Amino acid sequence: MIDLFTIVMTAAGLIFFAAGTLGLIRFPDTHSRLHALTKADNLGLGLIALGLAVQVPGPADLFKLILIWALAILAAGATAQLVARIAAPAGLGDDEKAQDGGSDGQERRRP
Amino acid sequence: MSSWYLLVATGLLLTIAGALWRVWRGPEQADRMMAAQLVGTGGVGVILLLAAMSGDWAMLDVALVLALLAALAAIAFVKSTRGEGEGDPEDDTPEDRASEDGAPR
Amino acid sequence: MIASIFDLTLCLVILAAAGAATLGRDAFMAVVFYIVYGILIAMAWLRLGAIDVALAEAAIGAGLTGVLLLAALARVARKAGKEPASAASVPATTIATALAALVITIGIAYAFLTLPEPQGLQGHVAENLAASGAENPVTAVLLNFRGWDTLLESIVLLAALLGIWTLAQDEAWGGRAGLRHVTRPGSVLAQFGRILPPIGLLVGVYLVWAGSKQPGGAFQGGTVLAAVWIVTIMAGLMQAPRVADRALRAALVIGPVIFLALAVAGIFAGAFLVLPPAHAGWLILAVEAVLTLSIAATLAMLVFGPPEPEEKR
Amino acid sequence: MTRKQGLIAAKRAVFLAGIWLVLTGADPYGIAIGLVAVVAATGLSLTLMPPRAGVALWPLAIMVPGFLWRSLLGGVDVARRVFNPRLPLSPGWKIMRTRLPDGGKAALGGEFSLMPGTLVAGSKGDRLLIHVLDTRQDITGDIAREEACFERALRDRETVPDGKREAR
Repeated sequence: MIDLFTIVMTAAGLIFFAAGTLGLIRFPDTHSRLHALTKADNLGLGLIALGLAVQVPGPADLFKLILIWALAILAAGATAQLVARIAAPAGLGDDEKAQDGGSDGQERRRP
Repeated sequence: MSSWYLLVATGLLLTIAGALWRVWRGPEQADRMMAAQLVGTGGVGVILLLAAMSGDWAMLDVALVLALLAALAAIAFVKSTRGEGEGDPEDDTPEDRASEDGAPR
Repeated sequence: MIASIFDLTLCLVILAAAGAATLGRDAFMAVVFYIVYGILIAMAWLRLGAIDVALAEAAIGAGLTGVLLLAALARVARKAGKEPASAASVPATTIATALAALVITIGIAYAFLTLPEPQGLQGHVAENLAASGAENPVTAVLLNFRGWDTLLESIVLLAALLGIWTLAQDEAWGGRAGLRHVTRPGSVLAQFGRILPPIGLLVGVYLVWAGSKQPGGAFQGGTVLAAVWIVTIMAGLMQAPRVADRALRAALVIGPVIFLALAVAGIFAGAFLVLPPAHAGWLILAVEAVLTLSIAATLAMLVFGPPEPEEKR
Repeated sequence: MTRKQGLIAAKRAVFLAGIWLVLTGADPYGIAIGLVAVVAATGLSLTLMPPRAGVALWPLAIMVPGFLWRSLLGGVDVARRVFNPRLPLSPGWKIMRTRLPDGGKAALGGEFSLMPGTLVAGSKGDRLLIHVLDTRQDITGDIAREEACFERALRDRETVPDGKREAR
């Protein structure tokens, strides 16, 4: 039963990794590819870690698995933004008006 | 179970091989760099599976180090694309720059 | 069966990454392939059961070397004013290189095939582990049975740093190592640099601590600590130290110096570099601690590079 | 150091001590060196991020299930597009204002980079630069909801003096 859970989760993780790679190959532009990579791969890693979490011998290794995934998420959240930024067109967002933003479109003050 | 772990790990290696194609192809430096990020994430996955397969959970430390340092190369890369390798990718206007002597030691 | 398929796939992917890193025309691409190669090699070491080496490869090969090479690439481009041109290939040079590579390959293949069946040293190490003062056989070998190698390695790192510092211009000497990094205080990079380093510091210390009884040790932990320091500087939160800074210089040499002093002291106990078995345990721990400090400082300074003239910063 | 700052420092020390226990598997032989390491790490954290503003933990904790669920949706969304032979994409940029402070902006950006269809490319002033896989997707509601969650977590930062720029 436990093994079945592991098999299902790791298989699902592999599918998302495959989706990430396929997106990296198929998507037409740099930013779309970055979408595929960031979301699919970290989900894939999370599912693999979840699948293995029921196999570890003790709670210490379970928490270590969580820590590994949390670090991967932190790194992904930061690098995705940084790489997306250097690949972004220059001058994007330079005009003061927000295009779609704000529920009311009004200037918001920082608290 | 260990056969299954290796099977999934082999699948992950194939997705890594796909990422290698994107490193080779580019065209942007950002494309190459993020494909390397994919290899890093996939590598963490493979190591987790190898740990489960061998039952030697000390291998998790290798995955931990890889996950911890995953962002290092990407940060060095984004820094090298702005200014003379010392700037911030979000730093577009001179007045955004930190003033005077910068950070405390 | 499936194990062979995995190993074969891994070998093929490693060969592809290595081939692309050497054959690619684009220097940036070669660096990225080299980073990828480091990650893959770490997996290969795990398959060979060498977790200590895998840890070192993950930290140095996949982590630090990538930063070092990217920084070097940016530096070359800055000095040359453009992307470094790949060297023009002269037929004679190419042929000579290929011939030399062929001769070396044949030599290695000959040596490998004619070697007697290796007995391995695991038996000897296991027999004497109790006397070494360490529970992790790799640490026992590195710091006791073959302390020579480790001592010389830490000195080699220092020599490499001196080599890099000789690249500094006269007017820059004594100044801060490398470029001055600035970031927008609220940027993603700065925020990341605030959150990761405390956790990385713990992981680095943990690896050194773990080294006495399980995979880990001064090199692995020192590399992680160096990486943590590099992140805080690249995030613009700290400045690199001046190369003339006394505290920095003390940190750089303390590991090799203490190790050497201990080795010399060993003469009185019997022979050079012999640790008295009764005290080997805590002596190894002490040497590990100071070596970690020196390795971390040296590796980080290697990445920062030589001091740059003031007006460039 | 005020009482409030001491509290923030103590919270961080507890968090880091927890990480140390996870790393060592709560090995009693690691306690002594762990104390030194945790003190050093807390000191480093306080240097890098002065204890000017506290972060309320429970609003962040109740965000975790939603975050996990939507990052699952994010992966599924990408997989759906990738495996579709017609490759349904119409990528574009959206610029959104946010009233979150710097740390909150970076965290919101990281979170939205893992959510379905959105990828944040950092910020300019108070504007988040968001790349979307499908320009017809309406993200205003999502942004406002997550923004409100982060605001609750960061609410007590007003109680501590905060310069316009980080005082350095």
